[in-house]
Amino acid sequence: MNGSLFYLNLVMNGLVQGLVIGLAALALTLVFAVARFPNAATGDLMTVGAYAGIGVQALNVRSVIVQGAAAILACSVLAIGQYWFVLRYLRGRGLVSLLLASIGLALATRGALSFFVGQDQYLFNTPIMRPYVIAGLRVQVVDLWLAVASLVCVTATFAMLFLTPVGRRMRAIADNAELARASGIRMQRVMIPLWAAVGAICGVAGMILGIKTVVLPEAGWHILLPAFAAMVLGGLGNPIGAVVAGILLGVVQELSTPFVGFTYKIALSFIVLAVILTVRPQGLFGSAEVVR
Amino acid sequence: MLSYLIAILIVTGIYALLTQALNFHYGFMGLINFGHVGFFAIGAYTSALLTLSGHSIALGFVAAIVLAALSACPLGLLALRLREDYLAIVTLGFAEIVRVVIVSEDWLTRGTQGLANVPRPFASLGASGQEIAYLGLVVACNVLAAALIARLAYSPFGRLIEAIRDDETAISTLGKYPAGAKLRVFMVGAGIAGLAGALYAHYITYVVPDQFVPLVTFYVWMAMILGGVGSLPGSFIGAAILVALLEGTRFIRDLLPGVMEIQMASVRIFLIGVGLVLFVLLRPQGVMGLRVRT
Amino acid sequence: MILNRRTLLKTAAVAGAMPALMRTQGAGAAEPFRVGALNPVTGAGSPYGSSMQKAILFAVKEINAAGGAGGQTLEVVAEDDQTSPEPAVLAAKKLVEVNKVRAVLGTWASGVALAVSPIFDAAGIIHTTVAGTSGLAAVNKKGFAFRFAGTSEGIGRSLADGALEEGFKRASIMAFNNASGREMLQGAKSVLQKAGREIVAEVIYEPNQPSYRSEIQAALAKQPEVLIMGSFLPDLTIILREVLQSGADVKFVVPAWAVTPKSIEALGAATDGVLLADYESALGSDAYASFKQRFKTDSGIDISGNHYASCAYDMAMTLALGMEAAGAGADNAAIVKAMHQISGPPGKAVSSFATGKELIKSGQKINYEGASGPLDFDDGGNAKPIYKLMIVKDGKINQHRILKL
Amino acid sequence: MTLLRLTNVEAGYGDVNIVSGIDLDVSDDEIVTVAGTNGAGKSTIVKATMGLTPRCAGTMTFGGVDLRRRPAEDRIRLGLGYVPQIANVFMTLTILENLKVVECVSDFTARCAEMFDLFPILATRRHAKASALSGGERQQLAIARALMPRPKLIALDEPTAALSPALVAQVFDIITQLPKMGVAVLIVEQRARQSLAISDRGYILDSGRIVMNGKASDLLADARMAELYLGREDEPSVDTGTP
Repeated sequence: MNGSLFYLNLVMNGLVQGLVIGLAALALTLVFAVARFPNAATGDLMTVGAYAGIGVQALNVRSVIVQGAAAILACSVLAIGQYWFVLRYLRGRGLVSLLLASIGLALATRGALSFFVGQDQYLFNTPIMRPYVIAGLRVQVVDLWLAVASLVCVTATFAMLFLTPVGRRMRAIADNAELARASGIRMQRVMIPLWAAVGAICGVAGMILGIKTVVLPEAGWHILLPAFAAMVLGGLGNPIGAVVAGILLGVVQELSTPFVGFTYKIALSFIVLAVILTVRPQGLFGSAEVVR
Repeated sequence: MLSYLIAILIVTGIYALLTQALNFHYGFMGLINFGHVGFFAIGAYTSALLTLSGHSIALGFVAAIVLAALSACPLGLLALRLREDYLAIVTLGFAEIVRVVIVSEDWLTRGTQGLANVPRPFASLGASGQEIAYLGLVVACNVLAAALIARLAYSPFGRLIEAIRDDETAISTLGKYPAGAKLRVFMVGAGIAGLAGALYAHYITYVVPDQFVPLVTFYVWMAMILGGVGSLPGSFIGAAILVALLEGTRFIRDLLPGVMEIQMASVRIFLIGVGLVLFVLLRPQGVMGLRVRT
Repeated sequence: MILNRRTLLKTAAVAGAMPALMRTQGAGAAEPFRVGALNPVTGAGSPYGSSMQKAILFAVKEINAAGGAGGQTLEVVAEDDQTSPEPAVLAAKKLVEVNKVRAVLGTWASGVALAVSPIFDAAGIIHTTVAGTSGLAAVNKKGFAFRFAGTSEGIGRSLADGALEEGFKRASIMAFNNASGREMLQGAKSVLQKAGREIVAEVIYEPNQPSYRSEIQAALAKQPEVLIMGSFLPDLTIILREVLQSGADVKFVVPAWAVTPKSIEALGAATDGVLLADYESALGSDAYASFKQRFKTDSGIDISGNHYASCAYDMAMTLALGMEAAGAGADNAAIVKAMHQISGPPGKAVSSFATGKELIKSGQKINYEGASGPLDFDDGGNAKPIYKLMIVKDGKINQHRILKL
Repeated sequence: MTLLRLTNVEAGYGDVNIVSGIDLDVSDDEIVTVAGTNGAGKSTIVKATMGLTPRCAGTMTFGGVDLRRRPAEDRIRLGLGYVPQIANVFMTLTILENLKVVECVSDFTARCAEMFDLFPILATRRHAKASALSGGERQQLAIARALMPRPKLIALDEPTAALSPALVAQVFDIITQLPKMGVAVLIVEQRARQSLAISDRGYILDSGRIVMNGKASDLLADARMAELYLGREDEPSVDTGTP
């Protein structure tokens, strides 16, 4: 493999990694925009999605679409439940209360899940397909599908945010929660669709993670830290920023591996984050306005 | 039984020290530090490495405090510029960077192999004497840290901190320097966490990067919330409740024939999560907390 | 009491916090021999830990059904070490101090084994582990520790030996970044270097990645014929899939614990030709087949691919046979000595506790051949490392050849 | 007829009361000014009326309905409109979206057209982000947004803060139009002199309490009042933007 092709393939790897991180960051940033806290339960929500897909597979339903639908459904129901029974009561209590409550929800979710599914790994029985080789660049079929799924997810999120009345309300709350209330926007009527959407994204992200890796109770938790980094880098609460930053971090991380090795690449997203925040405290795509 | 109790008390004491430090950061200053385990790890590794290369344990402890405090400096400088939500995640990242450096630099830290046989002090006192003496050391460290924090909190410096927390802009216009104060609080708290790390390394006698994961930070936050934000006695009570929660489930399981440890492990995680949620919901001021500050 | 005992046997979990109560209830019968099961139920070892714990409980059930060992029944106090030293140390202290166990079975991670070993050593408690770290020898001062698996370094050497036997010339090594993975890499490297083979790449990878493509790309950059993997189950599953999907033409030699029938089934025909290195008699032996079948019937768990479950079963069996051979009321030193005797030659090969007990009663020497291998501990308490190579063919794991390491 | 009535209201944040003992009412078709120095608690009165302060005690009725049983987001349904002092539009939404996002607007298209008639500058830039507007344009958008659901009363929190003198006149001009449209107005202003000049009645607030009230013309004529609270006529008022 010649030099430039080697790096091109690394970029490709980074794109795929970044898509997974970016989707998780999208779910994080949606919550952050509207409810103003980093939702640590996002990772475990993804795990639940992956297990829902596995559950459908166990019923001998081979269709990834059906599995994905089950994942979306399970995650949405769970996310709405978490909002309705816990997070709803914490409105206005500040970042730390909400962050801690979401950590609690994450642990409770994982505990309940692993109680029933155990600690053994599960696998999606997706057929192994050979890659397309385009000018030496290996493009894997499964990654193409994953990219399509991610793209659909991102597009649907944006369509919801920018084309629907509920999305407009979400953006209004994200922009100025007090004014939104004074404009008569009822929190509940926005929050339920919001958490449903967050659940749906987590469902898709969980399925993608599950198909690419293996399904274990801690799988989603491990994606949380890089997703946090992407969310911050993208400018908190900025959906486009989150996805772009996720992909960017993925690419930078993989491109760095010939120079820093495979261990430091994990820390790289945070190092990039620290460096960029030193220069731009509001993140790459964050606006300079100071909230609070 | 006694030795087990002492072991529990020692671990509680180490968590109490961490909780005090975090309480100093957050309860007194409002600094959202989600990278506590990073300082803890730096303290643990510093002391372990120094003593393993033949230096005295006392030197190891001092170096642990100093290095952990110094490591807080760049982070503190960055923290001054950032909004609290950014800070939470930047500190989370800091701890992860610390862990990865420890994993990677195996010429120094032996990486994932970990450092075994970290010396225990008081070896001459025999097995049980050693444990009791160690507990004494942990208690002494806690008392010293509490005294230091109380002294700082009730000094003019402490009142400045309170004022900063309540109104940052007002203080800057008064001509004091909240930046310097913030940095000092950050470093003192980090130093105390470093001390906790040293105590931990010399007690468990084995350190490995896997011990220094974000979950530890979350545990300390839990202990602080449980005990009460801003309350020094609360730090001890919170740490005690946390360890009781972590260890107590072992005994609950022993009393429940038919429940396997395999399920209990899940139940334990579940209970910790639910406990955290309930506390945030129902008693945000903690057991000892006076003021609601979340 | 009988009813009570039966319930206990059924669950094999005993109220350890109430040993005094148990004693009064058990008045008249001999006091049970308490054993700790300290396994990685959660954390990195979780794919193996829960089955290990269940295997220990299952073994104890069999032992007690055969009337116990050395005149005593066995009681298990199960704990989760969370694959982390701190909870492990606290659990170890509890087992020793509160539950008064005399043996602790089944630590897995090297870090955990190294952290708890000094506690057990000081208290004179028998400790059986599968941790592969070479550091164990230093903390095994009394000689009460047994290792029921090969050292990680030894597994690494067997992997490389497998690659050599198959005639591969150019190899890359990939290993999980933990103590075990690194020692496997060192072991493999030493064998390849000694044989003068080219190692075209060494890649140490971090766990819990959403993808290992760049790691794989680095390992495959100089077109090796074979990838030697110092891996565990989840990461190897992901890597296998990614390599197969990339269409790269490369063979694999992997530790047998990192592959399960389920993972082979999920990955499909592309796994054909993957080579697995394992203990000589672990798979295919009668002991293994019998244990696998009985355990499946009893607990519904398929231990294929979880070599450590077999090890855990053997730990309880070896301990019990040792107790039986040492006789009633023997102290731990005598039991340890007997454990060495009953697990190695000379003696009549046995694979079940009941048979072994009968033979010991009739005064014969026995040699326990375990579900995990022949055992045959050396003086340091390490199981004898004899390895063999297996190959995946048509979705099945088949015997291939014995490695003469 | 009295539309809004506050009786013995106290409100604040945490343990601190910003205002207390407030008695205030606004009738149909009336412009009422609450004036006072910076930090007197003017904004808090408006926020309490809108249900946006963390703590609030006392009696508040609007059109005979007890306001305190209604959460902030429901008060718009009673006919209460609100223009905050700062951050009074959704900056990241377009002008059209700012109007669209308001709840309980019957016949959006017609109402929107009316607003664009009233504020022609907004019509030309309807697809621009609100952040692209100038201060004066933004104030117009804020008022238009508050008017969308045909409120019976709108409360304006310092509508002319940080505006140039020319724009101040323009905004006051718009405000004087409102009673003709059937909208009562409650203005909180630091530019008390100008604000009182277009008002029917006024309240003077000092350190969280009402110290004076009466007809706007009487207040303006009161010499003591002028010296203490209204400032010299030619003095430009300075506003730091804090409540």
